[in-house]
Amino acid sequence: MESSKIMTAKEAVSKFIKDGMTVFVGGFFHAISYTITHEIIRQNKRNLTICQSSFNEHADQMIGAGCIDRIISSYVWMEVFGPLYCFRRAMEKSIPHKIEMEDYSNFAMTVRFLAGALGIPYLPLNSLKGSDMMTHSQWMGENKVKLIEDPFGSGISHAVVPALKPEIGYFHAQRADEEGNVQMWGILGDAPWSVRACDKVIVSVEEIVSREVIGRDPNRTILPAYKVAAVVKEPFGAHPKNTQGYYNVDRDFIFDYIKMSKKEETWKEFMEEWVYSVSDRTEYMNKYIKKFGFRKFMDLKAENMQSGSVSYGY
Amino acid sequence: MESSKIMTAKEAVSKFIKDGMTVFVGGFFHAISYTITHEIIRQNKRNLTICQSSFNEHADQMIGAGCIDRIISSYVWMEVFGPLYCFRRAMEKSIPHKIEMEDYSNFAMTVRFLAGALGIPYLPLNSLKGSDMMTHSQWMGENKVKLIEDPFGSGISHAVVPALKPEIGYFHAQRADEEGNVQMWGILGDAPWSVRACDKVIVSVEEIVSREVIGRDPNRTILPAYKVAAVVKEPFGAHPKNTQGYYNVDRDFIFDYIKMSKKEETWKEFMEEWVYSVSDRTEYMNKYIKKFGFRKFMDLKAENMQSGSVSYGY
Amino acid sequence: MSERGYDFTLQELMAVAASREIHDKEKVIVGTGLPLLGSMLAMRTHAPNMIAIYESGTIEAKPSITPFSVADSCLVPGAAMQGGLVEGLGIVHAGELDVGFLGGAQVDKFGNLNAHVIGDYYNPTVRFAGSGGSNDIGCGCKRTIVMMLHQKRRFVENVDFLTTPGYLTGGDAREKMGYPGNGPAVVVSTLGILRFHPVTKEMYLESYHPGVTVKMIIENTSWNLKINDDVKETEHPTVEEIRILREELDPTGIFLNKQ
Amino acid sequence: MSERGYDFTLQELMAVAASREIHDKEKVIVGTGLPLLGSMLAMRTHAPNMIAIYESGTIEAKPSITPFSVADSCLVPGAAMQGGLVEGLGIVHAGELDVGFLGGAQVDKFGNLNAHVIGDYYNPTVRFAGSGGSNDIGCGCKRTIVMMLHQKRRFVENVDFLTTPGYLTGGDAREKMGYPGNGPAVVVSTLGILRFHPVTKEMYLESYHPGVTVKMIIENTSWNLKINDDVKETEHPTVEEIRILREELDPTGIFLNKQ
Repeated sequence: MESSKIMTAKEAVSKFIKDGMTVFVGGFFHAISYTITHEIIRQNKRNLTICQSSFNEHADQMIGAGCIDRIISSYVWMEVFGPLYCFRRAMEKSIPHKIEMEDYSNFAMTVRFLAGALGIPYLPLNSLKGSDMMTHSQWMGENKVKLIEDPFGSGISHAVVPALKPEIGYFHAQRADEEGNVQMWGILGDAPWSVRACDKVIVSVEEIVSREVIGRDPNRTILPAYKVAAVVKEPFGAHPKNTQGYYNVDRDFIFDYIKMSKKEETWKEFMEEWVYSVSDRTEYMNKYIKKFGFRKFMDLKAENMQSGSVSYGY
Repeated sequence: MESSKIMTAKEAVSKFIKDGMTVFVGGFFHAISYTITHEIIRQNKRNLTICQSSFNEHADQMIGAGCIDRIISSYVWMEVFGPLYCFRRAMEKSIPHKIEMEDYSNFAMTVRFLAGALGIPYLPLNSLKGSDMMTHSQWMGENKVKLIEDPFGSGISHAVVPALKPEIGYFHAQRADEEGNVQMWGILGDAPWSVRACDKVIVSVEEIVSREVIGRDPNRTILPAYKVAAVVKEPFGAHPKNTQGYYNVDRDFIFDYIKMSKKEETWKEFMEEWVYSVSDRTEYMNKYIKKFGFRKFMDLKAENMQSGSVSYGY
Repeated sequence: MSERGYDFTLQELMAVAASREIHDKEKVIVGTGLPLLGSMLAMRTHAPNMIAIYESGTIEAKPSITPFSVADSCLVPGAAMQGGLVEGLGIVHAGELDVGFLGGAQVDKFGNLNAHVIGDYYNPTVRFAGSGGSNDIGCGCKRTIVMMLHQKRRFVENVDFLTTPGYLTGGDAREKMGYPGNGPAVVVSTLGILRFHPVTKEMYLESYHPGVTVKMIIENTSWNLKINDDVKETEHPTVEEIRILREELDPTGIFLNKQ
Repeated sequence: MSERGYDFTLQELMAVAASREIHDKEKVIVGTGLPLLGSMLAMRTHAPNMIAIYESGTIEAKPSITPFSVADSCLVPGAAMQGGLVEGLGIVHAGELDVGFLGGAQVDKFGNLNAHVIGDYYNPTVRFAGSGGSNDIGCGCKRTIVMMLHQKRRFVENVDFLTTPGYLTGGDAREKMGYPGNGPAVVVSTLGILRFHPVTKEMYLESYHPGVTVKMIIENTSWNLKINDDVKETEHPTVEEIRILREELDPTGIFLNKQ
């Protein structure tokens, strides 16, 4: 390949994410691209439809900021950390405006992306049927899911879901080369299939490595360069989430977010401090270290636990 | 887990492969378990249905030996090396007996296993339709493939294939622990999905490693122990095929097989020499080195090309 | 609560009850919170060969500390296999797992669960997380263990939204649907342990927790709850179970001292 | 063949013709034999940013030697990505690739290919390999390049078995099927280069190879082959193309000196 796709989060979001788009958001609790998420909020993108198998606070922040009209997912919450209040305010009280969610199960979402990546038009499932997710739809109507009898004569009917192929996606990973060959390890979430289902992808990474490093372990690559529109180098780009091999979850920060987001006023304070008043991720991390100290920052950093090497020789 | 699954190829085949079974055979040109294949032939298994996305000489040898009644696949041939003559004799002249093949495309086979592994009952495809594979079936009849209109109203009809879940499978990989957690790299073929679709799996490996080595790089694992019935330690267990990181293809040996298999008589000579007159893989390799010399053997051995190590720390 | 000369909390009792539902060598999809503690306790007592599987695609996790999330980084190093959701939930969907854990905002007498809304779906009074993997686990696991706060507004005649099927309308209604899994085996509530009648599939009370009466449980259930003929007190944790929970699994009290 | 003061073989001419069908930056699923040499030649001449993809799941292979098989171990080290068949063929099936190569035992005037049998499918006179990935490539790639031995028994009115659809019965028959890909763009035969009429989708002769006459091609085709008005000789390879083929891609003559 001839040219580098490395750019800043600001450039990538400005160039590739347009109001009204259907945007895939990567990561399952682990490795969520906060650097791209915050940039979407700062650039005040509007009328987005976001999709991901399961969403956490990153969705909540975009919802509170008014970027989102529609969600396609199975889950918007933060596990034992607690509920997401912007999501609830929007769903229950249309604050800042009404949003809609098309509810699936986690596996149904995951295989909608799988089907999208493989060009398989739809998929039958053992899940979903018998639930109210079959009968309730916000905007997809008849195209959300269908109950269809097994054509192979088992006598069983299955919930059939359509492939999902988002226009643009973004996610966070450990490393990529400048052309956009992405390697990821640890918990993959709905990747690799979700990122492969997108027409184009923005990836933020902890490190840029050479094409040669990628080529030494090609089974580790989850997305080839031709799908990638932009590579954003952003160490700690998933904070307060974890990135395996680089840093752990910042539990205190997440608990603080959930506490602050209970009320609109305090949520705005939090967002002002960590999103609107910083211009990029470097300022964010500078602020973090200034506020919490170098020791706290170093506590997040991962221990070194090596995978070991294998030979690809022939 | 409490117990080791390590046994010899002889024990594994005797214990888990029964006459009349549907047997998945792993590997796509790369990493084909010849140690298990030859043991199936020596134990004179009968009436097997074998399935794999694409077959090479390993199928040819089992066909010639009379083990096979039915094949489910997209391909039985050896690329530019040439045709497989036992396969042709059986299909064209019922030698040693009539066999049947249910023909699919390579991708259709691959996703039949994918569906089997994920519990997805059937899958619609863009391939197959319009071809005579839609209308011709040996024994599956109406259950082979169906043409079904897209329920989501695209106006397009798709070929729909059923999931494939073999009773038993076998494949070759680089390494496993004694409980049967299998790690593989390089060309995966229809794995990981095919091996996951099987009820139970026999795996032959170049090396047994500790559970701790597996745990250092868990993204490298393609099959968890609970699916594995037997682990067979067999260095050079895929010869004359390649195993990435261990040894290269033995082209001369494959050309020789194809030449010898043109006539029944010479095919029998080949099989006597390399299958029937040896009792196991160790005797086979002893004979190989005795016949072709240590230098030829060492020429097959792979160079050391290290993947490099990554950190899984937190 | 104080029995047999030692103390235990309601949370601990529930974790122990969950643990005892798991048999050795079973493949269990483990959630967070009490299900996680119950599973880890089972592995340290009567089910040493249980295989812990996480929705996030971790198989046979061997964390040295208690994970906080199904995607906790501590789950990955040392696991037998790590993939993504398609690996974690694919084997659930294919019917390969023995046990799954479920919870929710509401449950009805046939074990159907609601994790979506209180009120109208399109104009909810309260909106919850949604299914996540619950629907898949409820359809796919051979059996499920439901853990619930036992309150009248949660144990309801009809759920406001059916997220995860239990036995649907009871009897053979679930069987007819042809799910890979067989439905909920037990409800471990904050007041007692409830199971399902083998034919009618209606929930009944098997035991009440120490300090709780049958009357209290009836009052906290919206429908006319059936009571087992030999209803008894829930079996107490052993000293060793409590020791493992406190000293090994939750030494800082982060999971068990919350309520 | 000797032109412009240098020699080239028919195999070399065909490899060069295949190479010239590929544009820069295209994603090409590469087979073995001549398609492989053609693709590698394109990358070394006018298409340096072509992305070579193999059925076996290798993306952007950069082998230092010429691979012998689509699963040759030399393809893997240095590749951008290595998966399995679901990776290699999944992107074909999804319609993401620009070019694929096809071959077979028979082709008809609409570019339909037979790779299964000569004679009756259930009692074949000759049985061939079967589809392998051909059907998927023929349905999924934006366009395909067919390479064929040009003989009367191979260029037939009706194929004995339709393995891979070309334009089916011609006209808009293929379009109506809704495949992701648009069908064969060209047939590079051992006698000439043939393309398809934009409306009728019938094959016509565009050029004849050096030393071959239009009459020879008509005689070696079973149907009444249409000839382009300005039919001409196939463009010759350049000295540089031949040098690359011989010195860089096939220094031991294993691929090009076989016939």
